Amino acid sequence: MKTLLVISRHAPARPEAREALDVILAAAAFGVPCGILFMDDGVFQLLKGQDAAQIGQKSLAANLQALPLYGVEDILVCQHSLGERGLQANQCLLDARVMNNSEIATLIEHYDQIVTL
Amino acid sequence: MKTLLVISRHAPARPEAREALDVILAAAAFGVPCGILFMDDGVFQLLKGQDAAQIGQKSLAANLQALPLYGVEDILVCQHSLGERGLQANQCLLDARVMNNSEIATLIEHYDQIVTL
Amino acid sequence: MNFAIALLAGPQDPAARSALEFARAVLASGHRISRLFFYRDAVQLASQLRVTPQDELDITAEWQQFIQTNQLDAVVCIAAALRRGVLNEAEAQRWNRPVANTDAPWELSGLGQWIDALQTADRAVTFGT
Amino acid sequence: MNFAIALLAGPQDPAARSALEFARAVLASGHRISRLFFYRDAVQLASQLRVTPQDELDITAEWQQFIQTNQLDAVVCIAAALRRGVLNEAEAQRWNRPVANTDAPWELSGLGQWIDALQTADRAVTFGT
Amino acid sequence: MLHILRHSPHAESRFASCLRAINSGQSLLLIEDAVYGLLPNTSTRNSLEYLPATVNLYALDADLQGRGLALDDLPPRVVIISYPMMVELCIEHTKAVSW
Amino acid sequence: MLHILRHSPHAESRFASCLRAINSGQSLLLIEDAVYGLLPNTSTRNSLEYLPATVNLYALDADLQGRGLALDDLPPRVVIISYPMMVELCIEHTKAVSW
Repeated sequence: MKTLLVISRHAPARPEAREALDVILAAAAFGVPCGILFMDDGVFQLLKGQDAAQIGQKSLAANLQALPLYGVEDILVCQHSLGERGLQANQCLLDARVMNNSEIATLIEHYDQIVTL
Repeated sequence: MKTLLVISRHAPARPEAREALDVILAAAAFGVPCGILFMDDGVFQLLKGQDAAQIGQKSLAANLQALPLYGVEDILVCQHSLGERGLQANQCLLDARVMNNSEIATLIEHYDQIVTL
Repeated sequence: MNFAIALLAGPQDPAARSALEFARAVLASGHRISRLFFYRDAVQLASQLRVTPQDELDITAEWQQFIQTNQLDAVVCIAAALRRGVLNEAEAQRWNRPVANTDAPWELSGLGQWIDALQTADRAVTFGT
Repeated sequence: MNFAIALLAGPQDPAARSALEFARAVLASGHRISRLFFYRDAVQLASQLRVTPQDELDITAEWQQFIQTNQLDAVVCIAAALRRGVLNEAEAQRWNRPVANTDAPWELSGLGQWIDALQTADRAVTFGT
Repeated sequence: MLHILRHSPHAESRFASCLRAINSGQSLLLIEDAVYGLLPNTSTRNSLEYLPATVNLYALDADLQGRGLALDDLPPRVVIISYPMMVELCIEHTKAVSW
Repeated sequence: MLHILRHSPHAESRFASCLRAINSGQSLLLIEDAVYGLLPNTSTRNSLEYLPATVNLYALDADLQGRGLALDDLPPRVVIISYPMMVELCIEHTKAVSW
């Protein structure tokens, strides 16, 4: 099977964030070996202490926590994006592995298909 | 009547650019004293030599040229936005007046209402 | 005071809820809303066909109920609506489309309604730019 | 070669035309399109109710004609379509909506159709991200 | 006058454009994703803190909490407000511009 | 592998994100508003010109002309292509990522 990397680039309150998780969970459910990279404003999805009900939304936490359960192997976060936003890995939900720019370039080489969402 | 400033911020191929012009032309048609400020990617609307048919679009030029005919008094362009994009006022369609940051701040004070589109 | 409130972003954008919460607070504070104007992707709020998953906030229903309960003037820009396939009975007939997908309390009308609201309201606020 | 082409941006986005020109060039070059997949705002392309001003390119009509002429598999993500009010007859009945606004050649189906296309095509290209 | 900013400072150029257009004595309200501009140790937080002291800075409570921003870690000059207080702000100022 | 970039370098952070993720030996195709990144005397043009020499740089002809970019004022390393050539590029490269 072809491996699939989803790059999730949008802040959690935006519909794009939820749709990116829908795609990777669908891929995982079909048995596709896949990974997710949180990049740009996508890293905000991992911020602890979000109270989505305050903004009339359903929390993304359940979908995020489903990633390892569905067998999503690589859960990754962009170091540069974290740094730009003043964030550190220990502020993140999930045990996301921090990737620097050259690791990300290698990661993109390694996966068969990449979809940015 | 209350004066209205439209700030047009989007590149010409985006639907937002056309909709911003629709708003200011409607306001002008109703006799509202109004002005338009091209800012951020909106300054690309003024670039000469665009061949919109190449990308399957109708040219914005007719709508832009209608601005003075409809009595739009202030046709303005942001100096900072031009500079960031390597552009100069003489590359612009229309005879847009170039405004620096402090002039823009004053302009926004001066108009009764401001809509960014 | 009279407020004119415009919404430009679509139903799924966080702005659709910000604008609703603000509009509710305007009325709760004893002020009035002279007009709501829906432009750009916000015209999709007027579609009767949107289906929201049961465990999520149905923002279309919330807006519609708010408009009806408070008998507000809710104008949907007709040009933006035509481009996005939001038609009432009259427009569906005019453009020879098989069905319509919007109706009262939403009213299709021109940009002039927004210009007019900007002129006559004491305060104008735009969401979802 | 077999191409899977996905479009994510709405009908008014420049990407809707880029994707169409690319798809035309794929066929003109003697290659095949195994599936077109429409996600996010691109599901609006399947609406029968969109009205484009006469002096502009009717991108909905262009896509529909392209799909029909070449008998392509054009899948619209059903979850994205429901959220945006694009329903066929079956979905309109299921969700108790008064009318439907899409039909053949557009087929409503799940995200699995995209996952499947990504697996089986020789090349996959996405527009309008 | 009141400036309302809703977009992430990272995803959108309008965050910076708005800051350039603010005069002293005006007000700036951060809503929706613009509240991310208040995260500590960022260039956007610095640019907000370094606005002239006469600029009043506000942020919407629900949007801060909805996005997980720690309320005890905001610059002291930021006033946290509710929707009813946003209505009051719009009345106090004769006009509002949304970026 | 082929990177496809469609957003204005000014309106969107993904222009910069894409450039950070490109390895030597890969290709970059600019379409839609991303062609604005080629305007002379800009920081984005510099960052494109300073990509490793082994990175192949392409731009779509229709999008350049549609947006008024002067074809005789592009960096020499940029190859101007048509849609059929874009199809060929997608075949030459085993995968494409759209930013």
